[in-house]
Amino acid sequence: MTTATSIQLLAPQCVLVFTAIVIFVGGAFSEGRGPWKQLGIFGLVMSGLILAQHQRAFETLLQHNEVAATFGPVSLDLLGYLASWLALGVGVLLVLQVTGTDARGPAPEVIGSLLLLVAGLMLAAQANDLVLLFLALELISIPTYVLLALARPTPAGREAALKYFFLSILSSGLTLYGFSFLYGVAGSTQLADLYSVAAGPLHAFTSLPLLVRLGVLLVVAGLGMKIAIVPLHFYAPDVYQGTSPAAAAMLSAVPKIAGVIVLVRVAAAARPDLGELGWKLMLGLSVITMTLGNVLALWQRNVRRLLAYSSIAHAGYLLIGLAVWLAVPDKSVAGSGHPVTPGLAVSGLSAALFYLVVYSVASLGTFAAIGYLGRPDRPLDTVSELAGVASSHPAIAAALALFMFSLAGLPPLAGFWGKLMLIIRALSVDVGPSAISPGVRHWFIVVSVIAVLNAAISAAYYLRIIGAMYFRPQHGAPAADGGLGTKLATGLAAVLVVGMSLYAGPALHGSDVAAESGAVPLPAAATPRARPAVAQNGQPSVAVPQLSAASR
Amino acid sequence: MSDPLANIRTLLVLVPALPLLAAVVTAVLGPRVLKSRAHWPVVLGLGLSAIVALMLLAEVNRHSRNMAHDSKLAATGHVTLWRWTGIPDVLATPPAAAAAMEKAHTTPPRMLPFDVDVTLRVDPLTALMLSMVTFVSFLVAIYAVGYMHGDRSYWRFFAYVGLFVFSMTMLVLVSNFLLLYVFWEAVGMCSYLLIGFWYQKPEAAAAGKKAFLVNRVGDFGFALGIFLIWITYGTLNFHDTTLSSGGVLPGVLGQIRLGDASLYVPGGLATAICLLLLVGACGKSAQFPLHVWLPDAMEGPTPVSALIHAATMVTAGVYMIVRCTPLFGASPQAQQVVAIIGGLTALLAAIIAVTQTDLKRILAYSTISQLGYMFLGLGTGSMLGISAGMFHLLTHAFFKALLFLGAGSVMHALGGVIDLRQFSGLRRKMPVTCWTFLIGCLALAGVLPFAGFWSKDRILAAVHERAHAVVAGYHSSFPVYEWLYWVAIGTAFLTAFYTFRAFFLAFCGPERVPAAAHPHESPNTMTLPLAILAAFAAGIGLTLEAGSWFDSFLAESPSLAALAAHETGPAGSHLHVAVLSTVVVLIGIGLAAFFYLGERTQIDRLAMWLRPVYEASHRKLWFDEVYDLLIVGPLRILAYLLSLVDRFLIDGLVNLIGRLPVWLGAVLRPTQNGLLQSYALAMAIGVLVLLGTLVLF
Amino acid sequence: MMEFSPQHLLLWSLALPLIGAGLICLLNDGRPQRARTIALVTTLLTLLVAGRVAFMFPANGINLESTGGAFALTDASWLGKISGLDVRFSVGLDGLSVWFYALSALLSFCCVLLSWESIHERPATFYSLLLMLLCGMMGVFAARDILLFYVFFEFTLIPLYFLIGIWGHEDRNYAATKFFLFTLTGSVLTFLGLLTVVLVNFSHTGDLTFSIPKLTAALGPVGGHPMPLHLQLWIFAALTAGFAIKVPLFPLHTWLPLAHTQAPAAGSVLLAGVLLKLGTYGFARFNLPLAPEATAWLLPALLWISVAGIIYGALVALAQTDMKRLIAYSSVSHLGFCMLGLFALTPLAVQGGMLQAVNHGLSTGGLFAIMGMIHDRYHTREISALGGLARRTPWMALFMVFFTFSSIGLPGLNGFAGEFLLLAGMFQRAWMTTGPGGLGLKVIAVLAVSGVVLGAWYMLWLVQRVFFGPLREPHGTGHGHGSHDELGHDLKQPDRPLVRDLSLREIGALVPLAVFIFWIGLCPQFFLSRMAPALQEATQPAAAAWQARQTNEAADRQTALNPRPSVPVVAETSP
Amino acid sequence: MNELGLLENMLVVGALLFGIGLVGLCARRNMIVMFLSAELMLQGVSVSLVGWSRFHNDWGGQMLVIFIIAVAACEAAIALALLVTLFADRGSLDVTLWQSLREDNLPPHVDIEVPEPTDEEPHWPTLTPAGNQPRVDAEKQRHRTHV
Repeated sequence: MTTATSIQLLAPQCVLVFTAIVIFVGGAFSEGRGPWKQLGIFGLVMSGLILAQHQRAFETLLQHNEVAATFGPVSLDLLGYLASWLALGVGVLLVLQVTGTDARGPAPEVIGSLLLLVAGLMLAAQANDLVLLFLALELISIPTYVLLALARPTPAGREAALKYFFLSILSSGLTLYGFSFLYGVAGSTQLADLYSVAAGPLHAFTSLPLLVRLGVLLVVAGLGMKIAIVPLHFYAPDVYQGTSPAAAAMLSAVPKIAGVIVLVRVAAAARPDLGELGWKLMLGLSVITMTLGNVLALWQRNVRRLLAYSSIAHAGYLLIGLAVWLAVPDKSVAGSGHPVTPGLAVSGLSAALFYLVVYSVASLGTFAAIGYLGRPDRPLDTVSELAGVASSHPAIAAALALFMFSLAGLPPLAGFWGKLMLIIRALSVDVGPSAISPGVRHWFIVVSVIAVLNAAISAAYYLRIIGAMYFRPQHGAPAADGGLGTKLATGLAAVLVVGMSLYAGPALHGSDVAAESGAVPLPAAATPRARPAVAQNGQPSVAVPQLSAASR
Repeated sequence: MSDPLANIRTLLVLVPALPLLAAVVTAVLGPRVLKSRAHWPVVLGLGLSAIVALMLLAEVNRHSRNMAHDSKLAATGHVTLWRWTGIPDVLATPPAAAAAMEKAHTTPPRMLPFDVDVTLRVDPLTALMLSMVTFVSFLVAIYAVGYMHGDRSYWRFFAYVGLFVFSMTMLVLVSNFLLLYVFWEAVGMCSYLLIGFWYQKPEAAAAGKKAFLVNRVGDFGFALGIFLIWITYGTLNFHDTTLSSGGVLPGVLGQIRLGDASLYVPGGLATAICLLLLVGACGKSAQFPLHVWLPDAMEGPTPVSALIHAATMVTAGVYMIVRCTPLFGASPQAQQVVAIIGGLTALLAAIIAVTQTDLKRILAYSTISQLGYMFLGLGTGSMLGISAGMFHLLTHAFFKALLFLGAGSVMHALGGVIDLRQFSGLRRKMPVTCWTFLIGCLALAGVLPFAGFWSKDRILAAVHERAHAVVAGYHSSFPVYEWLYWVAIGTAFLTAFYTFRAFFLAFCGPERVPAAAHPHESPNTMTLPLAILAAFAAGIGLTLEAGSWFDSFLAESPSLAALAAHETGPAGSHLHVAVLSTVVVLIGIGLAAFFYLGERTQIDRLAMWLRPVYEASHRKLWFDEVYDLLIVGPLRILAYLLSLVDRFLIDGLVNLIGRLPVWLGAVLRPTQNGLLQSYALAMAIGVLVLLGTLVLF
Repeated sequence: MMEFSPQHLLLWSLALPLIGAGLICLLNDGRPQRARTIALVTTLLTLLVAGRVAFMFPANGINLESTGGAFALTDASWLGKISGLDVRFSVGLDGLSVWFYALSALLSFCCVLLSWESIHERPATFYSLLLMLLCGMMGVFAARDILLFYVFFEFTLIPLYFLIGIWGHEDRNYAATKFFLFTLTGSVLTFLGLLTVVLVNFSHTGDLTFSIPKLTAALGPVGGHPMPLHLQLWIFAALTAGFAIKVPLFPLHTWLPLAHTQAPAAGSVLLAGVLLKLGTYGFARFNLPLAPEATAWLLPALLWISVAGIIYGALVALAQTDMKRLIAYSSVSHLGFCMLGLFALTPLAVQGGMLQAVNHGLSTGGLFAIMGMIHDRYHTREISALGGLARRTPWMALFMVFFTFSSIGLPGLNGFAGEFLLLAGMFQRAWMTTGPGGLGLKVIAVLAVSGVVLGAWYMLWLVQRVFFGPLREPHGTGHGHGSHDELGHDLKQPDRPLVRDLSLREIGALVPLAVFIFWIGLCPQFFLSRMAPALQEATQPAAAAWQARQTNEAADRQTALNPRPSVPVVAETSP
Repeated sequence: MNELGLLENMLVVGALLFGIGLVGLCARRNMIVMFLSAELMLQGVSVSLVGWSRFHNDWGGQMLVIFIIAVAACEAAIALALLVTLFADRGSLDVTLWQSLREDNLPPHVDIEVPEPTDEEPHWPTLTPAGNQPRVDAEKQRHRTHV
């Protein structure tokens, strides 16, 4: 496997980056608003086509019945592959619904940074190396700063950009610090090495597991800001309120997906050392996040601020899936001696991924609808402005109601299937056959009850939006000229949600397979690790320290 | 004749079918087609039904002797129309049922089914009641043609009457406690509709509601009784039925159980059952605790009062107790209570009737009093007493209907005025009504040749005999029946007094008429029934008493057969009772004449002298006020309080829980204060806390 | 293509409403005429199909053993087999659900007729929501798979939320939201209870099945291995949270009067007629068979709550000034009767209870229909504003008296059939239990029978107050829909157009209900025989558990009385 | 110094730098200083990374450091661009100006300005003027107050 193949693997990202560059440069020089949106879509489509080529690479891979293969820092596995498709989907929805700050349409830089974002997300999905992970995260963060700065020229927009910028730097600092510890333990930036070290026989008896836990914890903290978990959620309400609906849509989807995928990669690699900390941390965070998100959302009058809190709440539900995944011992962990039924071991992760997909689509749809109902220069702010929309724009109102009911988790919509998968997996940890110590710990039953009650609380504020639209008489028609793009995006998202509601089979299967490959740490890198050459002057450049040798 | 009872079965079904058919035809064709001729279907239907009933009476008379002894023959007398419910193995076989089954050589199964078939049976008791009900209804229907002439919803009245007669006939015919309860309430519903016939009159609507609710209270007791019977005897059917798993399930009043008195559960359970049945009977026959609805029921049109609240419905209670004689036989205490209730009601009603000024109210209280007499008769528990009660029921039906119809024709003549203070001396203007009314009064008071004397005398005799005979094994310390005998005599005096007071006030004295009215004799459609009823009121007592056919015929009905066989002793001479009662009645009439003929001054002085008693009696012993004070009032207040509890306490609690998340939100809101650096600080602290967890796990 | 096997008919009955709703949305031209005709045709067709299936149901459960007691069973995989989860679309009727299934079709047909002229704004949405609600209701009763049951159970919330919220009366927004959240909170807990049951079965038998018959068999005392008592109690509590709110059991009923007073006529008819039965159906379908020991353990408490509901509902109804609110509280009382019957666990009481649930649907459905008609004419629900309407609208008075008699349980009509059976069954239960518990049950039985009297009181008070007595109409209103009335001039207000009596359409809405009321009243056996086997199967375990508790308690009392060292009683181990 | 001691020192220095950066970010009100302290955190991480790399005798860590520096550069560019627009808008780099987006029932956070330690104006007792006034030169008078 030569570096050529790793470049070839990154082809879709390259196409996106190249299109972004063309848009940036073209935009800089041409005065009028060029066909940047169409170009953006074209770039995404091309990248999709190339990604489809990878399908063949999989066939070859699957003949040797390997789940995944790594080529240097880049890996080729189902989680990465499906996550890339998700990234492209999200990208299309975002590019469609982004509107400029005035009638002339979106600035080229906004489209360009969106493309870069998507490229960063795809990179994060396929990265297998700490460096590349860091690069991918930054490739997502930096265009986000540009996007937020350009989204709304008002003081509020700038304040939002400012807040996101500083808190994002803080979080990437934390992530990096976590990476440094992981690197310290693994001895190499490859995740596979981290896993082989962590899973090593003697490893458990040294002080290194503490370091691994510290590293993972810092990574969780860093990524927490992206997924909007409680202690790091503070930016979300203010930034969502400040920016335009399209930017808020991007914030609610892309960083969340990236954060979850990177977290899965790192956690899979560092899993043997995590022990109880892993799922207890996740459970604790999920309970606090859910409750705070739902409870504060009840107070909000601004629509986007309300949706921010709802995104925090949904992050809480996600964590339950991850907690279940970390709680149920992986079958490959030697010595756990617990027969684990095939489906359930990895099912927590699949439930979380499926929930993530359903949430992203519904959230993007919601923001597209709100974008459509407002004017480019003055987006729709308070819930009461939604009054009477059902009579003036029945289609959009119906779509918005659909998204609200799906987010609230009401059957028969997709949100319900997401919550069902989460809850049934969570309960199966305590009640099902794989119950580790049945009857002793009822953590997951308690959390399920809290999650279910939170769903009921969330229904309250989703109902407020639906109530405003359908029950209140209309005063002052909302100037719904968000443009064709937002309407298309809403329609597309609605179709996706209805599709997943009526026949959730394929989506569920996809998330299952992705979870299958994501849970297993990637195989060791094919290429030999870069080794510093022995210093010419005959002295071993560095006496290999006694500690790490012992641990090898 | 291959099947001796074949035509009994056809007649039996025909009796209720005709009024039902008439009612349906009137209801469907009434408003548009028949309009003023809407009475024809019902009158015809009732007439035919009366004839069929009489034919049925004749048939039963012919076969009753051998039906009583040959159970298989009696069984063929049943007609099963359809199966109401049939739920298999519902109740574990109770001991009483098991014992009866052994007697009938069938092995008792572990679980009994709950089978209820709509079965009609006929025996002398039923035949008697049928003929009385249908005949009186027929006469009242004819009378109503005149009385209700020109009413806006003429057809509706006749439809209701048809429905009522159907329900009453079915009540008497059915052979199952549950169906008895069904038609018990159906009759109550018809009385509700008929009392509230002029629904625009608020008093009528309220009276209808009151009647139904008081009946419902009675039915509450009746239902409890039925459940208890079902639990103890395993079945609700009167007659014996065959189980699906083979073998015979002996009915509560079936041949098997009647044959051997020991099969009836004695003791506390029997008393409980009988007392509950008594509550039902009191509700329906307006006895002491539940009698308040009958006087108000006079708001309905007078034919209704005559038909329902004199002759037929109110006697349902008496019929039920007679039907359940074996049950009552098992608990002497219950029979004693029946007697006491009867005696007490008779006395109280008579006292109230004395001072009433409204003619219909007087007749209503008189009905309650006479029903009290019947209950008293049944309470003696002897065959003599029971047949006396039934005999009184029969005669009472005729003369009370006569009196009510008489009052009706007075109202008809005077344009709806019935208050005795506003008119008098109608004898010249309404001779027929006057004389028929007089005959009715004589019968009611119990003067010698008239019907009332014979039946009331029988009851007094039965009570007298019961007072002196010591029933084996049961001797109550307090001479109850002694006291009841003297109460009965006192009531007879009062009855005579208020009857003739009403007659003298209405028909004698100077002719005085309310302003707008111009009195005239009622049309012959009204006077004809009066005349017929008068003839019956005069003659029936004598005819039945002479041939003593009545006792023997009644004794052949299964429920009473055992009792009759048991008491074969010669009927003691009751001459002294007859003499005493006649003397008392004559004194009553004399006093009434003294006070109310000629100028009526002495009565005012007497009223002044007995002021408290007069006030009590005039105010109907304050029953309504007491009930409002003790029951209706508190319940309304409780209802209001509960509605407040519901709106504030429970709803408040629910809203409180609803607001919990919002309060939690309010607590957490200040964390989001907008300053970038406080966020950074909070994140830093959050991360430190997370690191803290490292130490724990 | 149209096949007439029960399976196809059942599927068609579920699909028709959705097709109808789709058609209405497509052909929507803003005017009510087209929408309501499509709705009428759809509901009529659904009623015919549903009726056909219901009446094909074999009496006494003959030859239903093969399909696990389900009739017209269709079992297809829905979400495919994903990581061990086998969610199936299995739909079929059994004794418990066949009459509720038919009842919802019947009431929906009446509702369309009811709201023919009273719906003016957005008629297309109204009728399509009504049809979606119909599909949801029928789906709940036909579901044989727990998840499908729960999906339909919640799916009925959305249309009703909009029905109350958009076409309701003055305080509709609050009422709709309270109704939605109150019921949702309860039902999410039920969701948890149901999933726990599935997983416990999974841990025992290893196959993750959601099908109801399999689960009841696996967790039932006979054959399967029942759950330990403490787990059963937890599951009973979770399931009761949702179902108790739906049946408004006593303390959780405060949403019902509010929802009823604010809902439009069609909404409150369906809400009272069918949606309250979801709770009763849920108890009979899940609580009793799956947690028999827990039911036995909680029996006295449940009976006390039911009887409290009866008396409390009746009394509070007495103090109401708003007609619909009064009937709502009467529903609380009636459902108290049904639950009393269900929890008495004797065969008679259980069949009486479920029959009474069907009866309540018919009689209260009729009553709310009439309330709707009064509201169409006088735009008020205040009892004090109305009086002597029989003078103005005799036909409406006739139907009102008829439905009142049916609801207070007048013999000969359906109310009596159900009530008598369930009270007899309760009596049997009370008199069969010896020991201290018996006295409590006896008191409950007597109180329940007294509920019948209270029931008659407030209903007759309402009828007398509104329909009889002198004519009194709210001033200024009383304008009928017809421009002129052929009944002749109006006495007091010659210039005001007269209020019209029931039109043929309105009578057509009420007559089917009356027909069934008579049928159940005169021959309940036809209906009971269909319900009997399934009910017996559902309640038998709980009854046996109660019997076992009784014998144990009796034994304990025995040993407590004479504690001589008797032969150690070998505690029979549960299988 | 053996390898382990060297590593520990490097990690301690890195941690210290990280801590200082974090405190700086949270404490200083000037936005540019905040950005600088954020960069300081990244430097802290770089130091510890180099330590580990040296310890493991592996290039990976240092490779990561180089990427960190590159990324830090991009962030600096964007940070300054953003700060320029913010300064143009509000005329000051104080971060407390930017707190309009918050929960709507909370008052804005106002820093309590520590008052400058001004020595209050000396005032001498003024006698009622008697006799002829001293000739006062305005210029000198003005100068005197500033002493």
